[in-house]
Amino acid sequence: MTNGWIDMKNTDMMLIMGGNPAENHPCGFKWPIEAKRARNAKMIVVDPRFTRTAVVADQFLQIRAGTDIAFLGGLISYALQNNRINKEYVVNYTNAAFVVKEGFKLPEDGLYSGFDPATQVYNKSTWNYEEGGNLTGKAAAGATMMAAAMHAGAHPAMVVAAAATAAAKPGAPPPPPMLPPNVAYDLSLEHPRSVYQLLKKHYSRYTPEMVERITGIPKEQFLKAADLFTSIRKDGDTKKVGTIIYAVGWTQHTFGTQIIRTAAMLQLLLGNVGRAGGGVNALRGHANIQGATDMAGVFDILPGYLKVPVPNDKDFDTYINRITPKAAKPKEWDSFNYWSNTPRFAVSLLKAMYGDAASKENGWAFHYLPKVDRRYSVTDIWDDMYRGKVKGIFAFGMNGVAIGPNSKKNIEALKKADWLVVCELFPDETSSFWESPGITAEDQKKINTTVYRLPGAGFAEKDGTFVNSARWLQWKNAALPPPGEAKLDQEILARIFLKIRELYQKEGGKFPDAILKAAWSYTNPNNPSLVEVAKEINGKALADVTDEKTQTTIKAGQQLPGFGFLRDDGSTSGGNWLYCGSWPEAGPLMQRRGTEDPSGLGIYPNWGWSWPMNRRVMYNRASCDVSGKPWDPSRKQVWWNEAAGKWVGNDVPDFKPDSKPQDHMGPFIMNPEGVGRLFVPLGFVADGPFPEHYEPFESPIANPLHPYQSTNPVVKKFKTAMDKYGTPAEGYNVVCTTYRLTEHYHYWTKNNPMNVQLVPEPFVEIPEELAREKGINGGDKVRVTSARAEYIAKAMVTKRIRPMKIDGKTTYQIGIPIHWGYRGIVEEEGKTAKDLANELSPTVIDPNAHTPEFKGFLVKLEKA
Amino acid sequence: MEVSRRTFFKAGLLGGVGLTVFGFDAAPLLAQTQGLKISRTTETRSTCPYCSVSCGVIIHTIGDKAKNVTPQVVHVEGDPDHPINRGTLCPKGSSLQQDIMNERRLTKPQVRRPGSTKWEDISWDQAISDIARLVKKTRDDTFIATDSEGRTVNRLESIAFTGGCTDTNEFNFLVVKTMRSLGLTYIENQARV
Amino acid sequence: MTERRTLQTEQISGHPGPVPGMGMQRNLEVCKLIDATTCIGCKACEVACVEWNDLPFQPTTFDNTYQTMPETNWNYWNLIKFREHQREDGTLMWLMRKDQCMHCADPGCLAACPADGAIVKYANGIVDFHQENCIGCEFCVSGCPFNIPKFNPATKKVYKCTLCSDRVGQGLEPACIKACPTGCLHFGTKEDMKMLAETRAKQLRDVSGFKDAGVYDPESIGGTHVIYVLHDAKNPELYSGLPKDPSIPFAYKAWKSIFKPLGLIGATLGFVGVVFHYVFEGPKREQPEVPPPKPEPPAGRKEL
Amino acid sequence: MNNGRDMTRPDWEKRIRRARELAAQYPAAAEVLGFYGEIAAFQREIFVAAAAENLHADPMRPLGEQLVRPAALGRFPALVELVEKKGPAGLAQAARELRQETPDEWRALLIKNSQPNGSDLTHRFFARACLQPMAEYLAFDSKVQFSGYSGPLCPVCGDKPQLSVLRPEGDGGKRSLVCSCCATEWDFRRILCPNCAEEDHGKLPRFSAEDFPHVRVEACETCKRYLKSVDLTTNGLAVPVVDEIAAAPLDLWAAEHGYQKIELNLMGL
Repeated sequence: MTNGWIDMKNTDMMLIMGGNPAENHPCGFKWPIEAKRARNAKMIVVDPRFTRTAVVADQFLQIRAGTDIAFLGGLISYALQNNRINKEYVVNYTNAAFVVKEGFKLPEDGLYSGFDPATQVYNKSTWNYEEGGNLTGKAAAGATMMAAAMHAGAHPAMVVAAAATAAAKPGAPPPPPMLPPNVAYDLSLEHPRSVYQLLKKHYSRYTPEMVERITGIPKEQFLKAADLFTSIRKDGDTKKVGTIIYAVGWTQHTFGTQIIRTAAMLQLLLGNVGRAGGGVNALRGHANIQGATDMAGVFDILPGYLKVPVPNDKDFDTYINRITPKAAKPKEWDSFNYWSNTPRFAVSLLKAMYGDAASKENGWAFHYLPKVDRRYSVTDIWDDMYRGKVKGIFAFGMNGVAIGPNSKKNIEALKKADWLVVCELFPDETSSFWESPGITAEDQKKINTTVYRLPGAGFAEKDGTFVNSARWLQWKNAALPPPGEAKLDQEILARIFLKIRELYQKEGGKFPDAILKAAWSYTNPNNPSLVEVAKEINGKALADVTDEKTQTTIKAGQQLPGFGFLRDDGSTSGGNWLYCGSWPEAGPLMQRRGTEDPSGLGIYPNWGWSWPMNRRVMYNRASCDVSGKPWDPSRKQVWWNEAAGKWVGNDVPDFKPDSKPQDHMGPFIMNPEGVGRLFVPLGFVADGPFPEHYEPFESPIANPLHPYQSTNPVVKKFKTAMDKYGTPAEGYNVVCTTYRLTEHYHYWTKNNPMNVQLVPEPFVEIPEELAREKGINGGDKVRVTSARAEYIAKAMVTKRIRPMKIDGKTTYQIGIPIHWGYRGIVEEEGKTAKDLANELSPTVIDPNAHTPEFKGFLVKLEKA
Repeated sequence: MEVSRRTFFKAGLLGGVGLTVFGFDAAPLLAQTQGLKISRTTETRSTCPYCSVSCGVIIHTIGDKAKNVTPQVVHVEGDPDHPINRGTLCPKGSSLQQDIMNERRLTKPQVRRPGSTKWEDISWDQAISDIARLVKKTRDDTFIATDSEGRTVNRLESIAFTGGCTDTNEFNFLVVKTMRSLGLTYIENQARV
Repeated sequence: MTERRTLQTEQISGHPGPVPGMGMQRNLEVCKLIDATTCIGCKACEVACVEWNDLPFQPTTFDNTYQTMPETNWNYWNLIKFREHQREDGTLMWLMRKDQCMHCADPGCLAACPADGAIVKYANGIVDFHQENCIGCEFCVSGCPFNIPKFNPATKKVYKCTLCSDRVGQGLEPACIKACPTGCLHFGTKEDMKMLAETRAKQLRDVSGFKDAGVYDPESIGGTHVIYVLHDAKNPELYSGLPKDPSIPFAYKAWKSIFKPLGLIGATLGFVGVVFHYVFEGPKREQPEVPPPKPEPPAGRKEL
Repeated sequence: MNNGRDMTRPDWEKRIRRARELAAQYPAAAEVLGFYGEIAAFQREIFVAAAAENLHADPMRPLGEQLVRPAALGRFPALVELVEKKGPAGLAQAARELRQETPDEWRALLIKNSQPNGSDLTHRFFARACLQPMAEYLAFDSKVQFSGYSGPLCPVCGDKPQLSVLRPEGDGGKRSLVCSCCATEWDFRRILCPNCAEEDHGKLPRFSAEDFPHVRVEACETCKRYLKSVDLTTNGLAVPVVDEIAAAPLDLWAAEHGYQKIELNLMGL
């Protein structure tokens, strides 16, 4: 979230879409309800089903799963055409005024400029800004051409690129194009290639009629919702504020990242980002997946969202030059470009990982890190295991078989693996894959996978930090030891690692360096104290470090007070720059439990600690107008204090504290432009600078915008015999979506009698009309079939999902809660079919976030 | 009832000033005191492991650590101080005690051998030695130091690590440290999906 | 249960003589307010009820609904009922109503009950079953306009929500109230809850466009001590069959009238009960503990 | 939402009544509770007089310095007489001695003991019995805003807490502390020692006994101090200051186990 749970009480308008917080976050949902009760805030809920959240909505719209971009694009178009935007915000805090490179083409046919059909990737060189400074008032086409031509010869980015190419050895690919340092811009927003004009043109195709054809939302309903949501900017009002709240209903698509971008763009246009009661707020579904992402539990980043090294990074300097952005902005504006500090973050990380073995001489042990130049996402793991490439897998709390997608493929993959090590609390589907339904004793004898099932520790038994969706780090204490012989996860991991290290020490082996040199100076190496690890993550000074401006010195050995003290010369170490400041010398801030909220805005600055540097609302400079005054004086986040010459506030300013408003530094300090990106240049997203509606990979219709490029052109499907995809022509014509229930938690509470009592059995939610058509009554057993598998459960016949007219065709949607499998209380009593919902879901993933499309795939439905 | 002089003295000294100095009749109170069955409860601040709201909970355990008694969870209370949940819990949070004290919990390391049709108990030492040996063999068989273009890649694509949603930050850092050092590229987490 | 004795009894089922203590003291009536318009059906209240009352696990079966079971049960006293409703304008509502004993001012169960002391109504409005006196005739089941009392074939007794009379007797709010994460449940005096409910209903009418929003507190049975805020108070039946004008079967009314005068005679005998603590913050009254069957002098300590 | 505990007008009747009820329920504490009831009735008079005289505190000066006023001092002889008649032997003896003293000496006694840590425990009793209701009235009257305050000392008069209270908040019990001088109640978070700010849950044991289901000893292993808490989520009928006295055996148990109370209650327990 850019904002936080309690902050939702400050809003005037909520769009809840792709998430069902009443169902999945009941205690957090008290804050949207508080906004309704105390501020008369409005709530719009858009979902394929009438959900528990919809129950308290002011307006509910039923949408076809996977058509969110069409809906949000329609909202953008509505806001632009009806002047329901915050113009001052848009001009100054977004790249709306920036001029885009000649040759950039919008996807009228479904493709942006630069697509190579052979490789199915884009050449993104035209997805860039024009070089050239202030073009305001020179909007005539001729002038534009002139300006472009004038600068073409002396394009600094090209000069840099050319130099780099010359230096590189022959055969190496040319370095990627860079952002121009002096961006061309037109503050009148009239330049035909200004981001604003392109945006307007792009989304002008998303008419209410088109929205209706694609999403199934009747035009009148759409217009009512569009009017309501944008009403906060009616008649030039800049005081009111609206929030957008979403969850995996947006991420689990083959264009999930782009849905979220569309929402962010809408919020930028309305000027809602950075403000109390505003923002783009990912609910997230689990206790510490925010933390797991921050800490790089995923293949494509290192802790603190540093980019992973690629094979072309022949040494540390090459790597760091590649990943450190240079400011790219109008010359007259300022940009903090916080990522320019990347070298400090990266060197400190390597010092934390390898200690003394990381030195300037060996490029900070850069080559100890594996180089990553392709996708290694979770779906790829199972694919590569199925293909025999992945031989062994650790599953520490992730039930990969149940999570899918295409669970049967994952089971088949595990049969081919040499070994599987599961650390879990309860018997789970993954460790029991070899005894899953349909596998006989004879079959089991042919499965040669060795499976270790290790009893781990539950939440109450371990200390350490969780990060909630509001970026709050909260330390928790262990209340009791794990039961029986169960052990703490870190002890299990440490002992395995140290045993491996011992084997390499004794016997040698392939590239043992990193294994032998990994810093492991914990007091109890076999069971590292998480206190020590947390301090290691925060970082400490290895030599005395002095901040030039404040003349504060952190002595060697002391904990660092914040990431401003991280150095790129090896004098500091720190496992994650984002968490630097969470455990300074004074003690652990994430253990704080201060209950004060002086501003009344729900900031609670002394409760836990939120990254970055305890800022509770990100980009909060944008909560003020250009002169530094809050848009709404009654909801003041931060403001410019002229007398003190700095930014002050109820929250920690997410900004360069002494940057005067006149300097015009952009509030979006993590972008080299300093402003929010309505247009994403270069390759920061794989599928286009503006989000475009593409159909889900399995879709009942051809894309009404461009039937010949129906789905996302850069999605790659998997190609084993088990990766099957259905089409309407084959009879798969029902749209299926998956989700969770408030009474259950993932594949976990099926072990708790209370939760089992509340919802005992798997079911499928089916529209009444479809049920009638198929002769299905509520409670009947139904068979749901996708191209991958069959799923049997009881029918819940409901009015809450209605047939929809999609592009003129009646289309049905059904829904399946995911909570059951083949291990659990009712499963083991033989009361369910022991199917996994994710046996149905397809192996196809988002090109940016690599999240599978669990929502909106095609199935057939019949009475079983 | 006989009240020991020692008890009386100490009580007078430290807590029961009113008894001695003010002159109340101490005998009945001391008698009741001696009959008290005192239980010691520890309250531990924790965070609900389910969704991402991070409701604060206070776990009440009884059992005296000093006396080497394994604590038992007697109550899980919504943390009234927590600014987000303010003491409330959802139906999952309300039944957390069942999650902690659950007879279905795994309590012993087990192994299922190739071709076997059953789980066997195994000692921790044995399990860890076996796993380390498997990792080393797989790694040594498949480690890639340089790719086909001769670039240093130092990677291991044949072993994957998948982490869960209640793994702590600190554990996750240890995962990064150990698994990247082994060369793993397949490091993934519930966070992906 | 000793806690129950701290509540003053007002009516006793099948009781041949006067009701001890009746009328000696004006007790404040308690009330549970359920705002059905902010309920999200999360069932935290169901869990709290089961846990507080230590109700045994009940295996359930899927029944084409999100509802835990079709009706409340002898071991499941608090049930959120889910009902899908399509309005005339085509929009859908998913109506969630927390179902439990309504604690009627004029309780049909009590009127119907022939067993002395099996059902009592306390002066604060709580209607409570005393299973030790229950003869298992199930007349109460047919006397209830809300289908609440449920028979346990094993014990041959009838059970239902007690409004946590044990907790209320200890000055606490019912277990379900404290469990609600969205704050749609409130507990207090009938007067306060009525006011709160009306304020909310007005907000729904004025701001949220529910022109028929209102409070459910049916007069036909003298009101209830569980009241609802409904989006559509004109059609309570929409909320899983909440009766518009609930009534007690005539036969039971007639029966009851025989005993009524006796009850009034009882008013002259002295008995002082307890007002639960929740309303202590308001008017204060004297309240020594008195077990209902054993009369004691009124102690005469009515201060203020 | 307001974090500060709203000051409700002190309810002396409730305290007196509760003392009587608890005396019946806990015979061991009957003598102490009986005497407390007498003192509370006396205190009510001072509170009522302060209200009738429309007294106010000067917000710029410490409250503790403003307590010795005629409404209290004038009733000191009545207190002495009451204690002499109804008090336990030790206090009664002290009362007899005090009766011989002059009003100036009484004033001096009150002033000396109106500050924390007055040395003579018996004199301190007399001072607190006489000045507490004045402090309570002035604190109530001052309407000091302490919303959001969560420190260990009283936000109104700066004195130490004497007991803690758990009040319902959602499913849990929110803790507040009650001032030993002016009875102001303010929020104080759980699992935190009000004496030494220890936060390690392992060092903050809570001791309870079946005899007192709603009262427990909240101890700190670090500073060896404790307070008793009255849990209104377990018993909503409890009147914290009175129930705390009734659970005196827990104080004796705590004393025997080496814990010292942060501040004794009026009855010296």
